Amino acid sequence: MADIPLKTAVNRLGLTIEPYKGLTSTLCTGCGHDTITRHVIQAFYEYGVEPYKVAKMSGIGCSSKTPAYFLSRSCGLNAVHGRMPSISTGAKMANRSLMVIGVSGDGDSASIGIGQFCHLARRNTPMIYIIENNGVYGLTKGQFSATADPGSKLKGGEVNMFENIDCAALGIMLGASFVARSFSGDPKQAVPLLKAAIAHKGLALLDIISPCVTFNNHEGSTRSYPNVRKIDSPVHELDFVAFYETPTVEYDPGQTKEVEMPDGSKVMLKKLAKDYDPTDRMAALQAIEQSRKSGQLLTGLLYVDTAKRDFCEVEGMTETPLNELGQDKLRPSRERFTEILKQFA
Amino acid sequence: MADIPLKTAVNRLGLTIEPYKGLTSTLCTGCGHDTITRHVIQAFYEYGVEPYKVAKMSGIGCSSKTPAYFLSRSCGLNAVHGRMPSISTGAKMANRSLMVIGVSGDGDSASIGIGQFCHLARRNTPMIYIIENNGVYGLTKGQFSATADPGSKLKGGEVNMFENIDCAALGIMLGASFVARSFSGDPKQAVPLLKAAIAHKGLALLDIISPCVTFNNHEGSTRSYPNVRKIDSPVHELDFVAFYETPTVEYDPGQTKEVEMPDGSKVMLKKLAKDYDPTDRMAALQAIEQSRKSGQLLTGLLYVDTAKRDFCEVEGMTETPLNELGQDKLRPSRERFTEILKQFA
Amino acid sequence: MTSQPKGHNGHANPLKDKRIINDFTIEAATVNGSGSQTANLVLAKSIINMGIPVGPKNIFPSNIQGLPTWYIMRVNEKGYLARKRTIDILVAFNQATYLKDISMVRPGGVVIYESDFTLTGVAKRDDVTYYPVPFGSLAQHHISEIKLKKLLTNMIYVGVLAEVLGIEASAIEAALTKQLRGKEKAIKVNLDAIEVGRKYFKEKLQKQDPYHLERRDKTEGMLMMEGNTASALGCVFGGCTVVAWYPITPASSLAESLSEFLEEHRVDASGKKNYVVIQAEDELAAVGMALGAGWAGARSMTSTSGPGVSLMAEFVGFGYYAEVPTVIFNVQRSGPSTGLPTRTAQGDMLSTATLSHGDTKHVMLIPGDIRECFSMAVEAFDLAERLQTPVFVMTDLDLGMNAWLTKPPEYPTKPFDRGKVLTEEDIKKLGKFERYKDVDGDGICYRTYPGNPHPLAAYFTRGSGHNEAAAYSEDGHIYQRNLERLSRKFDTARTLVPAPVVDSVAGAEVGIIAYGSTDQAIAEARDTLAATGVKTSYMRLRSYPFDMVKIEAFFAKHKKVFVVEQNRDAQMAQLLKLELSLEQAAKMRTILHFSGFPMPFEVIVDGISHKAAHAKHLDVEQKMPEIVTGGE
Amino acid sequence: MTSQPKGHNGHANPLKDKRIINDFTIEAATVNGSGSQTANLVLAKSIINMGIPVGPKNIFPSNIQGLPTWYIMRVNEKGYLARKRTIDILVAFNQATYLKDISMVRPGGVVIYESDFTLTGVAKRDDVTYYPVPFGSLAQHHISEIKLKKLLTNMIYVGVLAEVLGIEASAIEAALTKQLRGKEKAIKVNLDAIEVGRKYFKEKLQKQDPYHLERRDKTEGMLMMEGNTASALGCVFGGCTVVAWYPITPASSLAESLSEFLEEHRVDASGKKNYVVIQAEDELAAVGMALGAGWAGARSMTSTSGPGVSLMAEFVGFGYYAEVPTVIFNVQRSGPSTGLPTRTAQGDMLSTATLSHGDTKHVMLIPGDIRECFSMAVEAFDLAERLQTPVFVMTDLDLGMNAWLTKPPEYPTKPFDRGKVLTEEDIKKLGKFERYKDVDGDGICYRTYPGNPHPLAAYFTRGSGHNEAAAYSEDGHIYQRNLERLSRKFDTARTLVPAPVVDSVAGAEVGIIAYGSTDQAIAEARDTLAATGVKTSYMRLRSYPFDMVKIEAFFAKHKKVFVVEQNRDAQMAQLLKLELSLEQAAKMRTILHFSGFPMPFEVIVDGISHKAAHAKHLDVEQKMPEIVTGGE
Ligand SMILES: Cc1ncc(C[n+]2csc(CCOP(=O)(O)OP(=O)(O)O)c2C)c(N)n1
Ligand SMILES: Cc1ncc(C[n+]2csc(CCOP(=O)(O)OP(=O)(O)O)c2C)c(N)n1
Ligand code: SF4
Ligand code: SF4
Ligand SMILES: [Mg+2]
Ligand SMILES: [Mg+2]
Repeated sequence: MADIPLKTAVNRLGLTIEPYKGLTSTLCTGCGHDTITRHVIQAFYEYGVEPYKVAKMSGIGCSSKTPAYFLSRSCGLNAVHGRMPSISTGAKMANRSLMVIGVSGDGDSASIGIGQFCHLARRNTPMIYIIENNGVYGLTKGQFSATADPGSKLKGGEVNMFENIDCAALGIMLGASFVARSFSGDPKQAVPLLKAAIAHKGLALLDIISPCVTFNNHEGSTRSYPNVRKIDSPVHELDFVAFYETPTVEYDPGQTKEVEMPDGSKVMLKKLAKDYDPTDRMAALQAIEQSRKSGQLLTGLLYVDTAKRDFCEVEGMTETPLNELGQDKLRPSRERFTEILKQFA
Repeated sequence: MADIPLKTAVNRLGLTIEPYKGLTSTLCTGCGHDTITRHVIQAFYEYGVEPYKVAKMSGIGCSSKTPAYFLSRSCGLNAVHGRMPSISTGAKMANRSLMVIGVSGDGDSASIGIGQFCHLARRNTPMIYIIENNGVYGLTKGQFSATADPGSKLKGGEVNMFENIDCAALGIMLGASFVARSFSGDPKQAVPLLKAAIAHKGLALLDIISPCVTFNNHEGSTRSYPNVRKIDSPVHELDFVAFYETPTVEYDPGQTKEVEMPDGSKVMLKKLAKDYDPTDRMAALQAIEQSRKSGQLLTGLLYVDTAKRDFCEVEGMTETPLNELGQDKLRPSRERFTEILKQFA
Repeated sequence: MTSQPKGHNGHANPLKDKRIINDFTIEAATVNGSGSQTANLVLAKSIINMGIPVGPKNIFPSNIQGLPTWYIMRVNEKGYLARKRTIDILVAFNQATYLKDISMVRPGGVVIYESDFTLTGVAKRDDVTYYPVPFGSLAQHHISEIKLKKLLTNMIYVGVLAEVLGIEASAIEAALTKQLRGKEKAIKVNLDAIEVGRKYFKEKLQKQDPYHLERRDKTEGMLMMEGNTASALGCVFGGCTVVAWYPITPASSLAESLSEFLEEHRVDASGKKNYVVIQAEDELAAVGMALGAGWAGARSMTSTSGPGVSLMAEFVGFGYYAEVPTVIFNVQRSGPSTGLPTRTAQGDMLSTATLSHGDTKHVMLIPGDIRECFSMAVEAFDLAERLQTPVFVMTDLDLGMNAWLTKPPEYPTKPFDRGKVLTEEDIKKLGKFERYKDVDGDGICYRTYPGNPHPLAAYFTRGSGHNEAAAYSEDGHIYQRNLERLSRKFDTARTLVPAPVVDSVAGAEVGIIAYGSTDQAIAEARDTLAATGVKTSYMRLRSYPFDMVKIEAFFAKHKKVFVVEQNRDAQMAQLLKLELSLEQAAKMRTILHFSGFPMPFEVIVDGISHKAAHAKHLDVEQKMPEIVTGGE
Repeated sequence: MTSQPKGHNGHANPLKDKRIINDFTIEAATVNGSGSQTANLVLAKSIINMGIPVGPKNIFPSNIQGLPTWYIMRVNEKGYLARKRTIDILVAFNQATYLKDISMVRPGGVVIYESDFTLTGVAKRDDVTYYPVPFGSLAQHHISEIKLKKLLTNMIYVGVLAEVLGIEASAIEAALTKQLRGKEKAIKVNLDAIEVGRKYFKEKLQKQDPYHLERRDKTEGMLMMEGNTASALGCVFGGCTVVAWYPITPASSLAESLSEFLEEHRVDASGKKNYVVIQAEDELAAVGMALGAGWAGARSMTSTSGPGVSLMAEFVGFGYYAEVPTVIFNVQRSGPSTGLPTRTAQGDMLSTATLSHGDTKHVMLIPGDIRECFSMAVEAFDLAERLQTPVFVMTDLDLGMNAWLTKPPEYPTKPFDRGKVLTEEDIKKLGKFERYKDVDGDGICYRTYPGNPHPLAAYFTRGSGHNEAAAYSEDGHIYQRNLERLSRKFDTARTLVPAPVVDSVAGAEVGIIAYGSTDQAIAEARDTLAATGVKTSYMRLRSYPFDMVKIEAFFAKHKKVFVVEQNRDAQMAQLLKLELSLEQAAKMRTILHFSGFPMPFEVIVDGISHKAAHAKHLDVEQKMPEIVTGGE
């Protein structure tokens, strides 16, 4: 995995990293979200996604601001709180050739937005969905969100008494075909996961733990940098080999699971302590539940089904972006019109 | 289990069944919801719940009408679509001595109301929550709901392409402490489950399959009476022995699991084909997922945790109903007032 | 011959020996879910097939089966099809309501009823003609298929009515054949059932009432269509490609028929759909999807009713400020959410116009008939894209769900107006792109679609916190200027939306302003008033924002102007009052009707002729018996 | 001595050799998240400790750290504390904005700035006094704790200002001690930092400006309080027991401080809470919980801002029709949802008044100051229960989140009014109970709480489809009558809500109508106008529905009436116009200000003195430099 390359380096489209960047962030120094922004920039640059073909969507929150900080040549839409899924669905339906990337927060997705989240997962709507998960509402100054772990403490000492909603587990249960979890502080894992998400066909959901340095990075918080580092338990080591790349390292077949993505790219999963099969939905749920019980944070590509039909396919939509269809295709002829009216005579 | 008793019979409160009944139903003849209404009447009568201490809550749908058809001496509130959980929470908070029973539909709970449903489960709000699940929107004339099985057909031939949301599984995952599934056509199972729900302390969620005779009872529908009968797979046989009753039959300890409810009542679970442990959350989820895969419908007391603290306990609320607190308790003294203001001098 | 039952109210039949041709109202009082719908439709169509106009209104309950339903058919050769207060001919089929139903028939009218029912109390009248018919036993004996007995009982009353009124056999046959297209067997059994009714009347009863049908030629080329169907068709021909909706009465049939039309007319040769219809999880998601699609350059729509519009409030405000086109149909119904969801109203005019927090105002189109349900649906997509804003199409349950006799809508000849959209080429030529710069001075700026490859094409969309280049800004000056531009844009909208239709009558001192589904009631009220020497002019509003020049002029010409609407708070009158000059506002009176039933024309006649000053709460609907049932 | 930098605009300092005492505006231009908040508060409190009134306004961005923030302190011994357009003394601390900030200081004013900044362009002026201070290096050298260097830099400017203006050391110490209650060490290091600033000024700079502070006795017994805090206190003393809320700026601090007050003052001896606070999953759930609790007989509330109110629209309409009490605080902010969430507005008046589909109207209380934030919160619970309807308390960001100098609120002596509630005993006596019967003719019916043991006590609650006995009904007559009763109830509300406060001036031809947070601006504007010979009367609206008798009378007394508000569409003027007689409506003019910044009193003065006819869009806020950043 390369670091962010020199300004003169170019990717397979001949683009430097510049158009993959965005405005200067206005988030707090050290905010996990900014790191995720960098991972997104790197993944999109390295994979070689055409920036103008991307639509960046978000709800409201510190996390939801980040689309302004990457891919300056892509259109973006900062919608209302908790409704990124619906606005993204609409945009994708209007133009299925767009690559839609949605960024949301844990408040945005697991509280006010949980309904749209569930139904997006159920439809397996083709898009990349990143939850920048810090366990609090950053932008409104640090109240608990519904992903906060039970027992986690706020700065003022308040303790969370409720079970956390695990968006990854929920996504798997409800039908998302690609579900990963990562940590903003782990580019080695997050960047290949993002590339795999780009290569995926249905909904690619990434729950990325992203500490809030201002409101949730203290002793007693389970979402602080030190604690997340401590409990982070990757299920495998990850490499992404794009369809146009040849692997630069040898993979030991006995130790490596290969997931072939629909575009021909490959995700190489190197075994760690235990065997982990990301294609087994029930096993994935079980592993998450176990890690939850033991206070660990399971990360990696938790579940993937590369064959599952996405929403556009299920709906039998034409390949042509709907927004490109002209009046000739959209307005039936006068004869048809007369024909239709006859039914009502 | 007794049939609906004679008009002159009385329960432990000395009440006949009359006050447990409601207005005449205006639902379609044969609607599963009406059967559930009967089960509710029977369970509340037999257990001996004071009708006036009950609050009946609902959203909108054919199912949400049913509170008018039982417990005529209880107050009821027919709220807006999908929001029964919040209005119930409010009522319970105002008066925790009320027994709150909420009735909802699959559209009401799994579509527009899924957000409130998830968060109610997460809080383990103490109430009985019945989903009268027919896989369609009855009141708006038979569109698919989100609990419709993939592959199920509408009358007009339309096939559901999306995975169903399993509210029981979701409830277990999110923190409900009592989760059962039943079938309107199985009083032997539904009535004891309802009594157990009455005896439970936290959220008692019952997902009751309830065929819609008008829009979803045809060949090709997985929610038709014949098909539900076919796929119904109870995990155990159920009996409820109320705290004031002595069992009338002998239970073979080797074949029977006993769940003691907080009020001292007992739920007796007689083993069927396989062993089933309703206190193991992960196992419950797994069993549901497996039955889903095999096209079966797992019914019975799927999960129960009688010790889990409910929302009122977690919040440390006084036992006194808040609506009974007088001005003396609610308005601090003039001295306090002066004291408080000093902070702002 | 069966003898006529005797009444006991001692009123004489005022229509004895009169002959009334092609001018009466038939009411079939049945129970919903009992299959009377087909019978009623066949009846209506049969009369239409005789060249006589018919206007049916279906008054149905908020449940699926077993509650009272009234199907009220206005038959009128002059084409007055508004609701009329009086019922001339009743088919009393509902045991739960027949007493009250019979009591409401006009003196001189006709009661056809199940002879099993016992006439007592108010239902025992001397001033009506009774035709008792043993429908149940007729069905029992004459309909062989057990499963169909109940269903076909309804057809027996069609037969009785046919005989009573003189409906031609060929007219009925044509209606049935059309209705049951291709189902030969069904046509046969239905015709047989009708014949049972005819025969019974011929053999056992004798016509004693004044009502007769005679063939005319007033329905040539006319269609019977529901407003929702017409709106759906308009969406097809308006080029809508993304439909996101959530079921709700009375809007569901719009999206559902749209879905069917699209399936039939928008699938390409390879079987791929040139559209998508999404049944969303709720209205917030539905409008979110519609806005997302509009933002990305597709023509999108959603349809709902009041409760859904309320839920959309935040998102629609966002659409207004972020300037995203989409089309929202509000098929209005009564009440709050557990109000009377199957009753009609024009009760959302004010709240839709100002929907959402902050300073927001929305464009509304208001079809007054079936043709406009079609044409304004088409137009709405042009306007939404031209104005880059959510556009509402406001109809109601009456217009949307009842079948209306109508001239065919016209094929739209105006090409799509996709509004100010810059392509890659355009930006190349211009050398720049500023999303929120008012280049043309009309408040409407240029936009790009996402996916435009030009390096300057991309922009970031937010609510109001942006400068002309779409960069985030909290500058107060910029904020205020942006809001002022949006006001300017709204003034541009004023010039683009459908103008009011005015019928100015020389010498009229009274003006009437109305909108939407009351159009036919107004027409009849005006003719009725004219017959008594009261001349009236009529302005039908068709949109918001208003064309105040035209409206002021209309007021200026009249001494009094009555604003007629179906809500309690005189909502449109309020919107008018906000913009009218005070001189003209002084002339405004209101006529309000909000019982949930379609406006009867008599309310307007009474309002104008009898009430001088503020005519308010003129009419309290007293038709329907009280029904005690469950919720909705 | 450091020398004064020279300007290049050639303007002479107009205040040279003048002496201005206790009357100026200080602006601290900093960066948010940098800890300037404490410094600013201490500064304000120190001046107040000298007996001189101060009114601070915090202008902050929608982000957490690193963007420009302006803390503007009006210092005025006469007690004029409204925002004033001019800045007299600037502390330029923000590298990103100092040039523009400096350019906006009034001629003759003072600029205290980080001497590292280079003065160029518009910031190079001859008509201001510059005090360059090397804040960074002072902190570097004089503050030992590394972690506190940045934080305490802010205290250094307090020290400089103290020296420039003559703030007494004891006043500062008292302020600090109070602010950092008990934290002895912190007090010490802060005092040291202040001393660093004082010392630097004393040693290196020389006072050349006209501004001075002198002890007065105008703040004796006064408090500094935010409106949200006062409202929260009102909820405690109003007996609220169920709080359901969802975080949103600028309403969060209301629920948060309420939560703290309750924790301190409503826990019983055994440690059990006599209340519950629920952070709901969203606003729909929050208002649902509040309504559920109100229905079950608890005093409940929720607090939110515009976007939340929009989301509550459906539920609030239900509350209106089902007649369920609850209290909803709308702390208004600018815009749509991604608008300017940290700016102030009175932009939801119209949409809140008519919130929800169908015919709905809501009661709104409108506090005009901190004392009313308290008293109206108390009153809201009485009114909600008396009227059995959701009651809104409308404030805004300015009133809610800024600290205001105020006389203490008064301890409420009126006992709770729990409204018309029947106990078991009551029903026994009456022998019957009909939930929706208007027994008293005021439109308000009797209710029971669920849990009432009387066999007749239970009823079923729905929206509007019910008869007097609360049974479901689709009868049009009953429906219409019920709606009319609700109108009647609204008229009863009119007599119960707080009446407008009127200050009638003999001989005044001009009337001013305003409401909410602009009260102080109006006061100052009136005095200013009076000084130029223009007499004005003032009516402050405090609620909706309006007391039209009083309002008509006020109009009748004046030739012109200016309605002053902070929104684009003149929303309150619209509501007034709907009810005013035309004669009086003709006198109405509007003064609108909607930049997101609190109304400066000069806007009103200008509006009234210079503009004759419709004064619209008078003031475009030009203060803030454009900031290009992310979303919100
Ligand atoms: C309807 C609505 N309610 C509330 C808010 C206030 N609000 C803004 S962001 C936010 C929560 C953000 O939390 P999260 O999504 O976790 O993002 P983070 O800031 O933590 O990245 C809230 C409640 C809003 N903008 N809109
Ligand atoms: C906000 C809103 N949207 C839509 C509706 C229309 N509506 C009434 S009931 C219903 C669905 C009912 O389905 P379900 O909950 O499954 O109940 P069922 O009738 O099947 O028992 C819908 C969509 C409504 N009342 N309110
Ligand atoms: S408040 Fe937290 S989430 Fe928001 S920008 Fe700062 S660190 Fe990030
Ligand atoms: S439509 Fe279906 S759900 Fe509704 S009452 Fe009839 S059978 Fe029951
Ligand atoms: Mg967060
Ligand atoms: Mg259902």
